[in-house]
Amino acid sequence: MSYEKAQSKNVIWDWLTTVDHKKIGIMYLAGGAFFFALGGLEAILMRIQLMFPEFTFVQAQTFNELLTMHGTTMIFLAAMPLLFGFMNFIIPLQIGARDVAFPFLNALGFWLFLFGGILLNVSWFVGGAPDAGWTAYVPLSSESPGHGLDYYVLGLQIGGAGTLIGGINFLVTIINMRAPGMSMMRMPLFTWSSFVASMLILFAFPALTIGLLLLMLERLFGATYFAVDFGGNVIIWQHLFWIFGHPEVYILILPAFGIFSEVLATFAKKRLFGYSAMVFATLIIGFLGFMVWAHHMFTVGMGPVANAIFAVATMAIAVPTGIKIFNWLLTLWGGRIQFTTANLFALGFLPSFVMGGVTGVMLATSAANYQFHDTYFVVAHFHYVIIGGVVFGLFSGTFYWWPKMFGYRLNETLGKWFFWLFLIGFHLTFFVQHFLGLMGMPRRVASYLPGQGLDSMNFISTMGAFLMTVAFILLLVCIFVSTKNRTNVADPWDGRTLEWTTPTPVPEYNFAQTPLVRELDAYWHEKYEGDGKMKAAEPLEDIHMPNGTILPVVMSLGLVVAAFGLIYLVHPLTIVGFAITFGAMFVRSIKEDHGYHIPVEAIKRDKEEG
Amino acid sequence: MADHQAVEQHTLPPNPEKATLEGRNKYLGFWFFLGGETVLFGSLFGTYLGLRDGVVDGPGPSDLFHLDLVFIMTMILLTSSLTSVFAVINMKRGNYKGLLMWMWATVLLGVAFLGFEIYEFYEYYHLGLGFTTSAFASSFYTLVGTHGAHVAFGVSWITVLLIRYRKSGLTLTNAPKFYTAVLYWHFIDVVWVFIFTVVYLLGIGG
Amino acid sequence: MKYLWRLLPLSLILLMSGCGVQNLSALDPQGPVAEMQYSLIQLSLYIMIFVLVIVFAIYIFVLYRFRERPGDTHIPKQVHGNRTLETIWTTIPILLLLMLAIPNVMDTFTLADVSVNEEGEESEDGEMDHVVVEVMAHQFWWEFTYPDYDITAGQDMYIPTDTRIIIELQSSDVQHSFWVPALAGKQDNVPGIQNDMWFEAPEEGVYMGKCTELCGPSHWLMDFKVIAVDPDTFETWASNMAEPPSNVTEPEGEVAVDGRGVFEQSCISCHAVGDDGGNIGPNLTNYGEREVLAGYMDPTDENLEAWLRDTQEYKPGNEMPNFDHEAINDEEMAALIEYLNELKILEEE
Amino acid sequence: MSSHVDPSAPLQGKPSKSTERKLKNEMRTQLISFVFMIFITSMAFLSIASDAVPSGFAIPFILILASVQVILQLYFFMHMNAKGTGWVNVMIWSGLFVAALTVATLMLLIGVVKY
Ligand code: HEA
Ligand code: HEA
Ligand SMILES: [Cu+2]
Repeated sequence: MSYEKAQSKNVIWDWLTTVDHKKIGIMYLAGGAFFFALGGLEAILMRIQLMFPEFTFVQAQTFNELLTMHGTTMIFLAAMPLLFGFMNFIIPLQIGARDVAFPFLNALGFWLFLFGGILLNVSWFVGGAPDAGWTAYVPLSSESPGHGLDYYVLGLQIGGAGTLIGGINFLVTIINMRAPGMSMMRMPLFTWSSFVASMLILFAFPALTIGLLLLMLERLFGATYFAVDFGGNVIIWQHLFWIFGHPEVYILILPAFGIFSEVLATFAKKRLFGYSAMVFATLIIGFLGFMVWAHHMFTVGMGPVANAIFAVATMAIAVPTGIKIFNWLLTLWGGRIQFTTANLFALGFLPSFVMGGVTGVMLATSAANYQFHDTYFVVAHFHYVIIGGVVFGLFSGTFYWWPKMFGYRLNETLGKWFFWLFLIGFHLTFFVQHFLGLMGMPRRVASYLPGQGLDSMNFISTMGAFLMTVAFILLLVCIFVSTKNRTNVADPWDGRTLEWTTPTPVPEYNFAQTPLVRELDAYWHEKYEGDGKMKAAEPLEDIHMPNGTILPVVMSLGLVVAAFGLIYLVHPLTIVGFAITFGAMFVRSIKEDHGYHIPVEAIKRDKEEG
Repeated sequence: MADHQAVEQHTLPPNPEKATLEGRNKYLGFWFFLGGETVLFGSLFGTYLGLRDGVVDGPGPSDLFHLDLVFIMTMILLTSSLTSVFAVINMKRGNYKGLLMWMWATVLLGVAFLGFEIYEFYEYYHLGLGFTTSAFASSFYTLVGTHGAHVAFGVSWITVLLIRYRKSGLTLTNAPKFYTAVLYWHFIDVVWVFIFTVVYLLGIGG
Repeated sequence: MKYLWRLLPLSLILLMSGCGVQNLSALDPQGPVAEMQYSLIQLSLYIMIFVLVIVFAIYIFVLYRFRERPGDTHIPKQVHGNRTLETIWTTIPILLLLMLAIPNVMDTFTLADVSVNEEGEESEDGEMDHVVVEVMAHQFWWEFTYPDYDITAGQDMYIPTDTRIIIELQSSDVQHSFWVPALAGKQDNVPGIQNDMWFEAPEEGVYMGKCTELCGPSHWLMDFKVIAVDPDTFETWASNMAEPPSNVTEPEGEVAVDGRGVFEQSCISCHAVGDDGGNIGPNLTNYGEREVLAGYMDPTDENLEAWLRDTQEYKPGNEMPNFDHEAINDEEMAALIEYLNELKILEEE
Repeated sequence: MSSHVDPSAPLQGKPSKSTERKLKNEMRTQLISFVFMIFITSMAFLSIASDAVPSGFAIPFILILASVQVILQLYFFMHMNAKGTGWVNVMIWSGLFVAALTVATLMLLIGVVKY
């Protein structure tokens, strides 16, 4: 394809075939936001059901489906894709690269996620969603009637493949594509933490892949790994799930930590305190993340030695996390703190997350965990870390990077309303849940009986959830009313890192000339110690770009077709589906595609216009 | 395809698979993928080891496994690893014919291995070990079958490469492709080392 | 953030005053195991509040002191880090965690120790000093077997006070979890695997228990009761369960006799009274003394009839069929209910 | 218009003398390691097949042989000892570490025996 042809494409076709990391990033954000609203809706429905004792807003079975889909959607289809959105858009810009290492695979990863998510949600319309919790413990899941869990298994398998591809892509991008001078220890912390999160993806997701494969073979083809009568063992699933599942929660939180590191440093106008300690702590968290999964299984009967070891290992994570918390506080110390909405979310994160973190350490106390486990205390813990950590990080990143991504700034007044309502709603919803748990309310209950002292707190909790909904709608309003806010969008916050050196909208090649990095916080360094412009590391030349392609969509679609074939055991359909996927793979591998070049003249033209 | 003239003619670099950025990306990315595959197979091995006593009324390892068959299969796969090493050495020499020839040898050995494996499964099935017979059966077929699927995929992948590039000569594009395919092939052999040790040898001897 | 500050001391008061319904709350422990766990909870809570206070203090100070003031445009000093500080905030958390980890490890081993003294099962005063109960969880009810007494009870678990109760947990279908918050934390009932735990109840009383592992649509209704009675009563209960008094085996009232007939026709294949009957559903030998019906309802006649007519409405997914008017007509139903209500083994002595 | 690399042009020329020499050497090393692998594989099979070796010895023995062979494959056949393979080593060893944890767990901690 030539440069001219690449310029003149139909918009929809362009987005379907794009391999541009920025467009893919935006698509991840859009997809993730959609599923976040969906998962939020499911949460609200659950909260309404729990508003009064013995309420019959939804049936017990529906409730189980709601809670399963809420957890699954939020973790796999909302939080991760939203983070992937930022990682996709921002990492190449932060390291001074023109694209990711594997643009094709990047697109494939996105479409796998999207189709996997859609497949999972199709289950609502064809006889019932999965109903065994997001953890899908066997044998409840392996024997669950209907097709709900088949959708769970295959939807997650497809989406999970996309995530794994994405993880590898980020790893190689960060290792191989950094601009000259950008050593590992000059990388912005968002890139660093995304790097570690990608490592976790690489080693955690295969365990899930196998878990899902086994569950699929058990459900669809009568395998007997989990069937006790055939010599099977049900604990194996739990281990496989949590060997994935615990690292997964750090996959979520680490990139969010990265966002906070950028935002807090930017709005305190200070260099991140203890940069190398931060990097080191991130690595330690990643490492320890693999040693603690069995803290979800204290009550399952592994024995006291195992429980004790996993309890102590889990507690150890508080140390590197604490290092990070105090480094952030010291970053603020002596700074000039600006209370923008992005920073409000980062500042709101600190106390909220610490509250969630310390209840995590309480949960890690194995002997006490026998009381906490599978109660609302756990629900409170993980919403504190996930919402107070991950979701706040996402909102912070949204307000921070929105100008760069979309060319306009979000309205600060509305943004602040949104923040306060969300913060209050969030604490209202989940703070009381600690007590609900300790007072005897198990989690995953479709309702509760009156007269057990659980009524008023459940009611309060639901009110909080309503408040969060109002806040969320305010965010949507904010996004739509802000579109005119187009002044100074290239570097609105006096940014420190390379993404702010690009013009907005960012040209498809990101950097006309690859920048030369001379310090941590490269842009800040040039602004306050140099002439305010990045030095170029190369002369102005033609820029090589990859071609767009529809194959990722085709490959993902093929897998969805195959999944339907598997779910309903229509073997010809399965074969057709795989044939489509492997056919597209075949085409991809025999048709060499060397991309095209953007001529220097066009780059110069862009420069003058921008 | 290319809307520009190729001006530079390329001379053979010492590591053609890593001479371009694309090549280096592919090389690294593929290795990382293998790192993930390690955990994938680790999970399968763990499942198998956890369930291997769950034979219920079906046949167990010592009723089924023959060392001679496994030994032959092992030798075949080991040799195919060597042929693919020779293929890479020839690639670095610029001897494209040699590369193709050794890769074909690898494919043939891979096919032979698969043949034995199919025969083996067929035999076990007739000895009463169905996929759903027992937890041992399910986990055994899943572990060894996943490895077999890798072999099958490797064979098809290399074959496609060999046919697609039968006449092109060594280029900066296909060198990394051959190289990663060879890495994949070695990895299959690495997994097999554990399979023959943990599944077959321990199944009979432990 | 002020909001949070106000909630903190408030919540502490709430916690320490032991809130929640008695006999359901982990914050109101009624036995040594729950007490041990409660003191660990308290210890960890104090440590966490210490951490929170420090973090919040620095946080509020920083926000106040270093906020941007109007017109301020200075560029702060770009500090790299500080070794000493970093050492401090690495060491102190480690020490705090050790304070929690050590008692926790000890308690974990204590709780896992289900051995009983080997000398002999009788202590000096001739009383049993431990009782073994096998707890089999079913979708969605509980079965309690006392191997030393050769008896099986459903839903209500009678235990003697001041006696170590050794619990052996199993499941007949999916995974469940056995939790009596006021007496002990939970352990799981895992199909194919046996888990052991122990607890003691010094005081007589009825303690609420719940299943805490999602086990299907009626998971939330899978409640049970632990009824602690003095050891003598327990012995009476146990021997009457083993050999039910005559009112149970041979009901006297005319209606109840008819009821027994209905029971033999419709129920006995799944439910046993005494030795007599199936074990697909709970044993009903002492139904008349049940605290609750179906694990959670008041055991009134109306509820019992409603339950029998439409069990699937009250516990969706459970194994018991509905009995409509064709299966059991109104008259028979009344008789059956009367019969069931008379199944009492303690009071009728 | 500046010149672009044509990635589909056949590579020309011969490798340098030093490369040739290196490749010659490598050929020999690889052959030797192959022979060694055949040898230890046969040892592993023999130790199980023959009744002379007690299984208390044979089991750790074959596990060690398997590890040795894997190291050989990784470092010789797959060149994980070459320059610039730092990250490769990190990822493969991390993968092996997680895999080992997984295997150990699924062997020990599945509730059958309590530890
Ligand atoms: C983003 C997600 C996230 C994060 C970051 C965490 C972080 C932690 N989690 Fe959490 N967790 C979940 C998500 C997360 N968790 C989810 C989703 C579940 C439930 C899954 C399910 O069952 O559905 C769960 C469940 C869960 C359990 C199992 C509960 C049960 O089911 O019984 C446990 C038990 O140990 C636990 C512990 C911890 C610990 C110790 C941390 C630590 O990393 C926290 C460390 C942070 C701090 C401690 C605060 C800052 C530190 C300092 C200020 C230093 C000083 C502190 C001390 C000395 C204490 N978590
Ligand atoms: C990223 C993870 C994430 C996030 C963000 C959330 C967000 C929320 N969660 Fe949940 N949650 C989980 C992950 C998450 N959760 C997991 C893993 C479980 C365990 C599941 C299991 O047990 O298997 C769980 C379980 C769980 C439970 C326990 C269910 C049970 O055990 O029975 C509850 C109950 O209160 C709950 C509530 C909420 C609420 C009120 C929110 C709120 O914060 C939601 C906020 C979102 C909104 C407010 C958006 C609202 C939008 C609309 C209403 C639509 C409007 C749309 C348009 C205008 C387009 N969640
Ligand atoms: Cu965890």
